[in-house]
Amino acid sequence: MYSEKVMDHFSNPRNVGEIPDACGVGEVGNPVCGDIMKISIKVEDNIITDIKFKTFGCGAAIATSSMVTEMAKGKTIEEALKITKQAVADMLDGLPPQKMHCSNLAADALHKAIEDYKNSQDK
Amino acid sequence: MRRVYFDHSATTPVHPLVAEEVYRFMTEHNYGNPSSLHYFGQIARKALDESREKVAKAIGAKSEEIIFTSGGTESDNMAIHGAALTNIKRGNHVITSAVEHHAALNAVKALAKQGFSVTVLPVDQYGMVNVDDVEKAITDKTILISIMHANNEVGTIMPIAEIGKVVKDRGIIFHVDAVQSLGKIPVNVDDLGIDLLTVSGHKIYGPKGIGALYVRKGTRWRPTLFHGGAQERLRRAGTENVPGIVGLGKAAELAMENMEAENKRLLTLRDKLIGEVTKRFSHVRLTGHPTIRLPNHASFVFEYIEGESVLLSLDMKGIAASTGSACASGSLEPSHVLLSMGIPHEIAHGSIRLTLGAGNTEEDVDYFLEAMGPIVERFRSMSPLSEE
Amino acid sequence: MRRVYFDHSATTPVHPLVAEEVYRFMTEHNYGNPSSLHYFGQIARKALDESREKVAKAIGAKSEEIIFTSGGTESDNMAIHGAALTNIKRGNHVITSAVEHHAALNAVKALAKQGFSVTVLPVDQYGMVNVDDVEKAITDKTILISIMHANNEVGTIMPIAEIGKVVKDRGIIFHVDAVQSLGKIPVNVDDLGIDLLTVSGHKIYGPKGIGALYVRKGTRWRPTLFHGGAQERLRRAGTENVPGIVGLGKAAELAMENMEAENKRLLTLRDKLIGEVTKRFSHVRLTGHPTIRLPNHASFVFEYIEGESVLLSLDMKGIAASTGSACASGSLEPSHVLLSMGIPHEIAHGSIRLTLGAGNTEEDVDYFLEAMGPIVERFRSMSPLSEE
Ligand SMILES: Cc1ncc(COP(=O)(O)O)c(C=O)c1O
Ligand SMILES: Cc1ncc(COP(=O)(O)O)c(C=O)c1O
Ligand code: FES
Ligand code: FES
Repeated sequence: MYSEKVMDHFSNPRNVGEIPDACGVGEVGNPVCGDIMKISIKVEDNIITDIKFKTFGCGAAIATSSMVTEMAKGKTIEEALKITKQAVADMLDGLPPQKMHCSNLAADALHKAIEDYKNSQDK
Repeated sequence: MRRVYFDHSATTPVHPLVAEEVYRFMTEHNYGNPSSLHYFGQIARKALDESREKVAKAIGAKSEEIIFTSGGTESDNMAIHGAALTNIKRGNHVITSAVEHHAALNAVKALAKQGFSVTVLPVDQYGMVNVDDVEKAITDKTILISIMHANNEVGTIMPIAEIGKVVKDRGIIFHVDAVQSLGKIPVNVDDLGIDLLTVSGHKIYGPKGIGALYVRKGTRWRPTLFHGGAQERLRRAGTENVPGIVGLGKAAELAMENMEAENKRLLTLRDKLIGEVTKRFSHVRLTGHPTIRLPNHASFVFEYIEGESVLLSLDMKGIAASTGSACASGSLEPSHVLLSMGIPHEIAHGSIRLTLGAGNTEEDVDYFLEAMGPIVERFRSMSPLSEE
Repeated sequence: MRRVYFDHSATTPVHPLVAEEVYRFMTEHNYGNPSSLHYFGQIARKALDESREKVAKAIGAKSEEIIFTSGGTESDNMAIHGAALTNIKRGNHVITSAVEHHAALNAVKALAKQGFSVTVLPVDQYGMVNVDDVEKAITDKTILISIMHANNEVGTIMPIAEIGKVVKDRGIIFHVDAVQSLGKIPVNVDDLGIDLLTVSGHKIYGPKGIGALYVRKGTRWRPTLFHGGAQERLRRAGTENVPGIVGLGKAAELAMENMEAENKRLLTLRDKLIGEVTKRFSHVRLTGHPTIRLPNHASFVFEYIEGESVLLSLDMKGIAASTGSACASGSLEPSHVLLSMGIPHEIAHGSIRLTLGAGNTEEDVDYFLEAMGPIVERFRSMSPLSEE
């Protein structure tokens, strides 16, 4: 059902955990199936230097969380904001159609974390 | 890799003797059409009769009360629509339960769209239908009650004999889906007071794509699904699936022979599984009734973890299990059975079902318990919900 | 005893390679439920996909346009009721022919009881539907036309491509029962302009109890027969008959590989059979079209004799044939096909159908011709009708 890449990220997820003194945290719940994903980021000089996730969800949710953290790490805020659910799915060599909403979740959590960071900067 | 199949409620391996019979009826001189008058046809006809006898015997019925179908889904649909449409002049009320298999539940819901009035009975925390609820739901318009014998997702065994007594002599047709119970607990249509009974081959070590519907003699029931030839004494059109039917007969026969000993064996394994899982892990509970449940059925909800990902991890260890998690369902809805039992959406997420069968040993149980430890730990540590 | 099976339109022996595949998918690790996420389930899922591809290829369709069913009867019912009920708001007129198989004909007749208006087209003396008749029958209420590709009783091949052209671009759904034609003549849903197509496994050296329905992408068609699980992308509920499906796929593949050579071979046998029967016996005629007929199909009416008794006598010689005689039918009605062709009741009595297949040789034909002589003679001498 899942690609080898998905299974790899599912079995060996990158960047699992929480950053204690995170600059931004994004938590999203999946309206479709009810799963939850939390991403915390560390930003230095507009660059995401560290990123971690925690996910309560299916194989695709775990793999997309892992992938999105890998994709975002080292990127500027602007670049990271351009990461779409499609880009995440593509990097995983695709997802089954009924699982596309899981990659939505990952992209959303990342964007929310960035928003949270920006909000804290504005204050 | 070691392979442990713990998904016998989904489907079972075909018993080697059944597989041989099926093979035999595709080859040699045994491939005839039972409607044919010649030698080849008559071999097939005889095989049908013998098989019908065996299936009848397994449920305490008469051979002419058995109709062969393409499986449990067809039988449920045939039973429910046939009974409802045949009795539409006598009433329009149908009773079922919230935890039926979709084949029955959706067939009843389709009736609701056709103007029938439908009562879907709730269940208790164990997934059990209450006999008093059935009695209270009955009106003078009630024509059909459809309740499953044992639940596929949580293993709970329903009080069918008691419901049968309530229904008796009221002129109401009582349909029971015995897909999960047959071969695991005694199913006798007279003892249980059943008018229509659904059987599926592939849950009792028989072939897929074959099932049966028992119709008690004298029941006001007509077939409404298929139009066509005169097969099955005008009750189910279509060239009979002879190899499948022969396989179902053999499977039913073997199930009866093995039931007692096999279920004693599985009960021990099941109880070890339930005991150890609830002992070793925190935030886990058994779903379904603790004792009034199928002897091969262990089902749980693990808090803070999601079933599909557990399944994938178990699969990597060679263990085949199943889940009622929303993520694993085509519709992205959690199991209607778990929700009906009052289990919240997020906890239903962590459902894991382990259903044992013929090939399983105590080593399989131990292997599972060992594999499951790190998996639960890993997902809980990954979960934003877990306090651990 | 020498056994000659001349009843391939009733059912066929299962090809040895098909039987092996079916067996294989009941055993080893291949018994999983295709809905299961684990290893066992995924093996089964993959087998389904491959089989769907093979069936699609055999009829020039796309894999996602194939739905697996329990056989020809289910496919016909699914096609006809699904199309009619889905389009009820667009019109209520359905066209079919008088010589359809009962699965289609009775499904259409059931629609008539539900308020649909039905035109049953007549056929000519050869059992052929006239294209102009189809065109004339179409009204602005017509939503469905169901015509078989080749007739099971008399072998006549209908002008499906021409009907397809007439139907095209009128927003009418065109259903074709290809149970008898597939594997014997080319069946391409695009060339023929077909929207829904019925396939049955056991007529093409595949298993019994398995069939397929082709539904052209974009066709206004919804399943109306079964309620239940989400199998076959919500188009056919019920655990998939994986071994049967694998068998059907293999059978479809083999049929395509063998069709040309095999049918050349059978055509020679058939023509010898027809030639010799009409030469050797008096008061006998071919039924169905003399040339536009299935390459394996020879069917006759013998005056002054009754089909069932001929069948029994042939059977005693080891020859398996069939008849449309009233005496051999469950309903004691002669074949509706023969009657529709204008053959009188008493002559339909003497119908004999010989349908050739894979195992048959020229020796079989000779053996039949020799056996038939004394049988015809005996019954004619016994008949009060015969002038001989
Ligand atoms: C209780 C119950 N009823 C009906 C069915 C449907 O049977 P089948 O899959 O043979 O159509 C199943 C299994 O899928 C079942 O568990
Ligand atoms: C033309 C035709 N349609 C439909 C059917 C029904 O198919 P099945 O017997 O697989 O239900 C048959 C054969 O019996 C047939 O010959
Ligand atoms: S998180 Fe529920 S389907 Fe992926
Ligand atoms: S003469 Fe016996 S059935 Fe026709």
